Amino acid sequence: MIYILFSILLGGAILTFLANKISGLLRDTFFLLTMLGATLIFYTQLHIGGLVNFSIGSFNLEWGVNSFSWYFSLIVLGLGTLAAFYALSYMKGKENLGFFYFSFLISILSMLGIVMSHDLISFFIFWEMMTWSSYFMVIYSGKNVQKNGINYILFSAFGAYAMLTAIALVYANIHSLSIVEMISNYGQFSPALQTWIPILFLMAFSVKAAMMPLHVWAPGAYSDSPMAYTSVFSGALSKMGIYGMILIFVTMISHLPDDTWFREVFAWLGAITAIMGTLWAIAQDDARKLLAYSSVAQLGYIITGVAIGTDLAMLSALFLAALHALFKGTLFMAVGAVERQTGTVKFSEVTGLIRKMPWTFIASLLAIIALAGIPPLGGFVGKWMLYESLINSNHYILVIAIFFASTSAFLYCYKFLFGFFLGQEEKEWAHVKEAPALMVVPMLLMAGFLVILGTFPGILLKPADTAMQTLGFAPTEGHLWSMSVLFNAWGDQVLLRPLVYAIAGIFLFFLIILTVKGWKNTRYVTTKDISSSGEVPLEHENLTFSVNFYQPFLRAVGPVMKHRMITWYREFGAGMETIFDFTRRIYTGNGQTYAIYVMVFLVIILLLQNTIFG
Amino acid sequence: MEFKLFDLSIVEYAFFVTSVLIILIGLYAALVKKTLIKIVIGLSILDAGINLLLISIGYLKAGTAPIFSPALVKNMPLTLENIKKLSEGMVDPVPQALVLTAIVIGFGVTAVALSLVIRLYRHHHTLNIDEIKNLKW
Amino acid sequence: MHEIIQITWGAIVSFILAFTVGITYMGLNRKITARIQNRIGPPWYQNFIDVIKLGSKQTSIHHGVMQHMGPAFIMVTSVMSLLIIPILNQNRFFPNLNFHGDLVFLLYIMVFGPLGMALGAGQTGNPNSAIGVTRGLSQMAGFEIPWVMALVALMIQYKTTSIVDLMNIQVETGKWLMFSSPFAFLAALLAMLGMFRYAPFDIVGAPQELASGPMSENGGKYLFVMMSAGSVFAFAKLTLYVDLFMGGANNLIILVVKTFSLYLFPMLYGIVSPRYRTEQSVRYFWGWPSLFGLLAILHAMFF
Amino acid sequence: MVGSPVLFIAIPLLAAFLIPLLGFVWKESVRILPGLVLLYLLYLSLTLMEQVVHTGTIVEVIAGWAPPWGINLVFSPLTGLLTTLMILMGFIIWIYSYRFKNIDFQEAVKYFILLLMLITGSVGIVLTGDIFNQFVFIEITSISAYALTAFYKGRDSAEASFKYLMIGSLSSMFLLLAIALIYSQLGTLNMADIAAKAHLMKPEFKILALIFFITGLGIEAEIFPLNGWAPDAYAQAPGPIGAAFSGIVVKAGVYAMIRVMFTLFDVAGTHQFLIVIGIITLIIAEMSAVRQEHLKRMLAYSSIGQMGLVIVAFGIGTEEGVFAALFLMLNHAIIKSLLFLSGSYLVYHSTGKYISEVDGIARNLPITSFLFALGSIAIVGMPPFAGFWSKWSMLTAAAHSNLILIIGLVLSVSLIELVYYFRVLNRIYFFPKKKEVVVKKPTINALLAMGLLGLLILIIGFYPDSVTGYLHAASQSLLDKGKYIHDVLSTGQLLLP
Repeated sequence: MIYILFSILLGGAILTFLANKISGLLRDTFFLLTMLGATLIFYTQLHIGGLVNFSIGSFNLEWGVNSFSWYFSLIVLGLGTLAAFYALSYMKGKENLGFFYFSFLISILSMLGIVMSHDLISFFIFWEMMTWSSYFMVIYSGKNVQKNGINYILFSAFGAYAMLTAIALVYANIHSLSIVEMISNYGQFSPALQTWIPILFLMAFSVKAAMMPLHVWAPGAYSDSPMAYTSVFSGALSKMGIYGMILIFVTMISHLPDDTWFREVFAWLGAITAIMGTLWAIAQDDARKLLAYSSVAQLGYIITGVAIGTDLAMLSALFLAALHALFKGTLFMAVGAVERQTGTVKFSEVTGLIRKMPWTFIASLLAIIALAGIPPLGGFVGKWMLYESLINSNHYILVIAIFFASTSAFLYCYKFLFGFFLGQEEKEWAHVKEAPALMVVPMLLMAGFLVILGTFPGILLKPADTAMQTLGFAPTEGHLWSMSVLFNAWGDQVLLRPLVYAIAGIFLFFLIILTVKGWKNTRYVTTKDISSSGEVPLEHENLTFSVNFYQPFLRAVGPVMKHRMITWYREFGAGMETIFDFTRRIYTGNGQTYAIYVMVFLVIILLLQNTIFG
Repeated sequence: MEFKLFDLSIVEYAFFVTSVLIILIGLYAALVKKTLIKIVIGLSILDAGINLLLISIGYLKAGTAPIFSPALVKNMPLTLENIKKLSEGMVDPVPQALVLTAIVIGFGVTAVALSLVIRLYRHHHTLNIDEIKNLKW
Repeated sequence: MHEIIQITWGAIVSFILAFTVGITYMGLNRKITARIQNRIGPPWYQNFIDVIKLGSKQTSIHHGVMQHMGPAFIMVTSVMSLLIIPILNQNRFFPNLNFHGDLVFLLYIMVFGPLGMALGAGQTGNPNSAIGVTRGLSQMAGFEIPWVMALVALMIQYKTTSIVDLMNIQVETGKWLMFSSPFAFLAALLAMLGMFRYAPFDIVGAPQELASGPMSENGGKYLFVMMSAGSVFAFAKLTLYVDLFMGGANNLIILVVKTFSLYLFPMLYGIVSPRYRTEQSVRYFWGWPSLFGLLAILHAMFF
Repeated sequence: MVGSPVLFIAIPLLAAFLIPLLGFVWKESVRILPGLVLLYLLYLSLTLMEQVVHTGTIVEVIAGWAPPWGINLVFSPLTGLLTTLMILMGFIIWIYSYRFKNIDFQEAVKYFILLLMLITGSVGIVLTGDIFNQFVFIEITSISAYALTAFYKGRDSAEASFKYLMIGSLSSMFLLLAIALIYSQLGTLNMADIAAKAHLMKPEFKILALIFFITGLGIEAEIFPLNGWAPDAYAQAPGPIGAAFSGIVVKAGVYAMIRVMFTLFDVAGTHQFLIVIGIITLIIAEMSAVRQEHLKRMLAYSSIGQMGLVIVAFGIGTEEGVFAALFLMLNHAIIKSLLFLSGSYLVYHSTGKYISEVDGIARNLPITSFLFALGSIAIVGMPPFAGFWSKWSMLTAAAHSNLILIIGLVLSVSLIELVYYFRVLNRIYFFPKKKEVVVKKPTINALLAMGLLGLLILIIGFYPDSVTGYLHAASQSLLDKGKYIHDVLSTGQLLLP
């Protein structure tokens, strides 16, 4: 059955690529058919635990679905299908679409492959396929390809090669490549290996999950690839890094004799990524960069949750991972919709779209509320569990760091909404119409799902809990959460249903009072008709306030943001380039010098012959 | 047939010393001289030196040519020990065969080298190897 | 069904109580500042008059849906925090939603309001309100740190995150948390200055500069809802402080006395201090108050 | 016995001499004859390879003289594999250069003679069991390589060829010195015999001979200090010949060096020496490849680097190491020839073969640039393609003999490789195309040749088992010194009356 799934995806990708030569319609139908077919088969036919193995090049590869991978495939296929619908209308006018759809489907295939592979070789193969198919996406738009594209492929290759070394070491020691075997006799490895193998694996995963030292590629890559794919890129692709991290932390690190320092380092790295990511997000003027940094920050939360490793923390990490895919997907789609309708994504250029793109506004409002973690929506549940787990496992300073990151997250949340939708309505954007239905529907679907999760998180916590049971955690159904109630280790609880009903009740009550009172004789007035200290601004005067939006706050945190990681990498790169240029000079071009090199080589070998040849 | 190398009389040493000397001269010319023609000449001197070295390996004091001419064989039965006895006095033929091919190869290489030198001169109008350096780094 | 009627009835009564007490505190505040600046100042019930006047006025223009949702969001914050925070200890008063939410939930609900107001202000298109909002949010990021440190210190020390438990502990031990965890109280107190946005941190709605910042474009019914929400929220915050640090009140009179004495601190401190610029206030909150917060956490960890 | 190994040398030489004669009779035969010859040899090598893997090494005695005295050809799994590889590459290069860049009849005659000589020489190096015979074949290959490098009448090709000639004659000098030393000590030229009697030699002479061999053959195998000539020769030779150099000639050089170090003189420190030299070559070559402006020169440096990697793999010394080295060699031959062949069309229009002139060419040459992209992704070692399996087997071999440093170095160098290949790819696909660039469409058979190579990459990538069987047999036959000596010398006793 798994063969059929993969062959559909692969065959579909190739067919879509070829169909592009024939006709656009055929290509779109193939694309949709492949995507829907794959999702359908996955959720109907594939029963959990079915294993399939076959051998290639004297290694036997084993693929299978367990509930842990089923949970992550939920993210991949759910977000993937919605993004597929969105992509159909987002990519309408653009050229070489066959290439785009091909890489889209291949990346979905490789993500499924990663999640379903039970042995290291196929894990690595799918990992690399994911890398270069998403690389095609990053360079698809053709803008600053040398900078961001090379940056992305270099970092992911660095991570992939670290993983390859780890796999080679594991294979050399236990002569088998299956993950289960690696975990079971992880104890027998020499102490040095026992620390190095997880570190190497985590290097690869933290590159993909954009953790602090290795996150430099993320803003460039997320903002350059087309928005239709970025929602999958940041929503699902980065979760593969989290998938790997959870695997490593749960199976390997817990066996380590002194695993506390390991967890502390990663927890703090996650927290620092969260803080720096948020601060950088506040300072961005380009919406895509803002969202890119914000997903780096959100991933920081998830990494901290995974690193802490108590069952509540892991549960919150899994829940936040799925949630992040939802609201980040919606936000990137919203940016895509705005980019398609107005052509620019800069806050300083676009303003006042609320009346022209109301549905996009509602979707991004709900997504922002979820992102900020504010109660009525799902975000709060994840954040609450994360804080409780941090407090219960007495990481007190870490709680403060994470809380600071999430409060300053409100700043860029407001900047995103105000930048695009609120503020002055300018004439140049008067012509803007709402994004086509095919784009708005996926956004509203995801936002709606966030609302439901707000009151009934159990829907998502149930699969997350079964996933954790396969990892060996005790079932948390009873004592940590039930359908719409959250507990923490100290017995405190939050009953979500009454609270959300109360919030909704109060909100509607006062909203009705305000709108109904004097409904007859109040009329809508454009934003030009305001009483800014007495005199009325003229039509052509532009009063939009969006340039250096949080200047005072940024001045307050200035010293922390001065030294950026990317400058260190650039200097390192420049240093390497000069070294390369120097080594190039060895080949001087003069035939005689080459002959002299030969004689010098001979003399050296003659002199050293006893040392070399014993 | 045990072949000895270093317990030879002074004469045989002379061969080795001279061939090594010629090799060194050839090397010197090829590596230090700047003009192309001198380099090619140095290379051919080098070849000559090596060929001399090869020949001198097969040298036998007062050895005769390694041919079983009828005068030498004088209708002796061709048994194994007869052949061995006759070949005692003969010089070893194998290095000579090697040298023949080596000389032919040396000749071929020098011919190609000279044609290249002519073409280089036509383009660069100079024979100094230091000026012919556009393919670098 | 019975339980829902119980909560709504309780909500209405506590809303009216909080509204009246809050408005009188506001009025007294204006009266006391005037007296200190040696002028007579408006009567103590002046705020009642303003609120009723605003409520009855007829607004003729509006700038769209978000402007209606803004005040509604603020009202949600203040009423929800009012319901979550137990007004009298040993639930002598209506229990409302005291047992449904905990401190972390409260923290987030208190942040929900300003964000909602900011959205409403943004819709009006008035540049002053946008500038005011940015300053308000930056300051909020500032004072949240000491506030959260204080709360975390309490949570660690007494191993619970629910307000009712904290209050009961104080009632049983008889010692107010103000004394048993002094640093937490200090940090929370200094954070309260930021919350009330009185003098040193009133750059958000700086009257001369931004024409009352975020609320600048709202008049009439919008301002009515905003002012009443403000007063209810002030009352809710004061009762929270009383519950957490002064052992809660067993009857309303003690509650009023304690809350007013607590309210004196930001009011009087405000009268005598100049106005900080935004980055100064953010740096201020990350200076001494955060140090007290850290001390509170260390204190909680080891005692 | 379908045909004996000697045909591998006899037929191509015969064809090389027949070409000019047939040229007068029928013009087109000049282009067709090499193809026929190579096709037959390919068929022959495949059948012999099948037979050798199952039964055992075929030792071909020439002119009736038994091995220790006469010259013999050894068609063992190892040499068989290399011969098949070379002839396959030769055949593909022949397809590519069938209608090669409108060279007229006279030049075509010269071109095909030299190509055949080049292939025979390298096949001869691999097959022969006699060191002097190997020297002669090396010289044949070198002279035809000098002539082919100087094939274009341009200024730079003469310079490149002259440099190659200078270093080449130095290498022949060292080989002759080594042969003289060995002959004076052991009195025999047969490799198996030398291997058997190597312990009789005086130790210092034995090491001196080894050093001369290493220097001489090192120049052919392009190890670090001795490969000055290689970038110029590859860059200036015509496109297909660059592929021939990197696909065939270098392989023969590396084979000869490894044969000397592994079978002839099994001295203690050779493995460490090989690893060190390989690593230095790899690093220097890859580092100098990054800053190149000329595409073919960049490809040349990258192929030297890959050869360094092969030498490191041989240096590991275990059976797995040699298996990885042979797999690397196989993959490198296929992928690098594809890169050279497609690369030469990409930069055909620019006189200086500059990378900067290759911007946005994908629109005009879609298939060639796609194949070039396929080649560069494969050589970097991305999983589903051929390059990954060889790199993976190398890493496991290194991990088994826990040489962690090597794994680290090899992977960081392949990071560098990844950078400069993807820089070129970005240029091809995403930079705006310069207007005045007129692009030459590749001929049908050029596309066929490149397509064949691309297909091979995919086949090995998706189904590596097709080649691993032969590779295991070949690696055993290299390491099994005793069996080699026994096979070759035993045929001697049979024939002696």
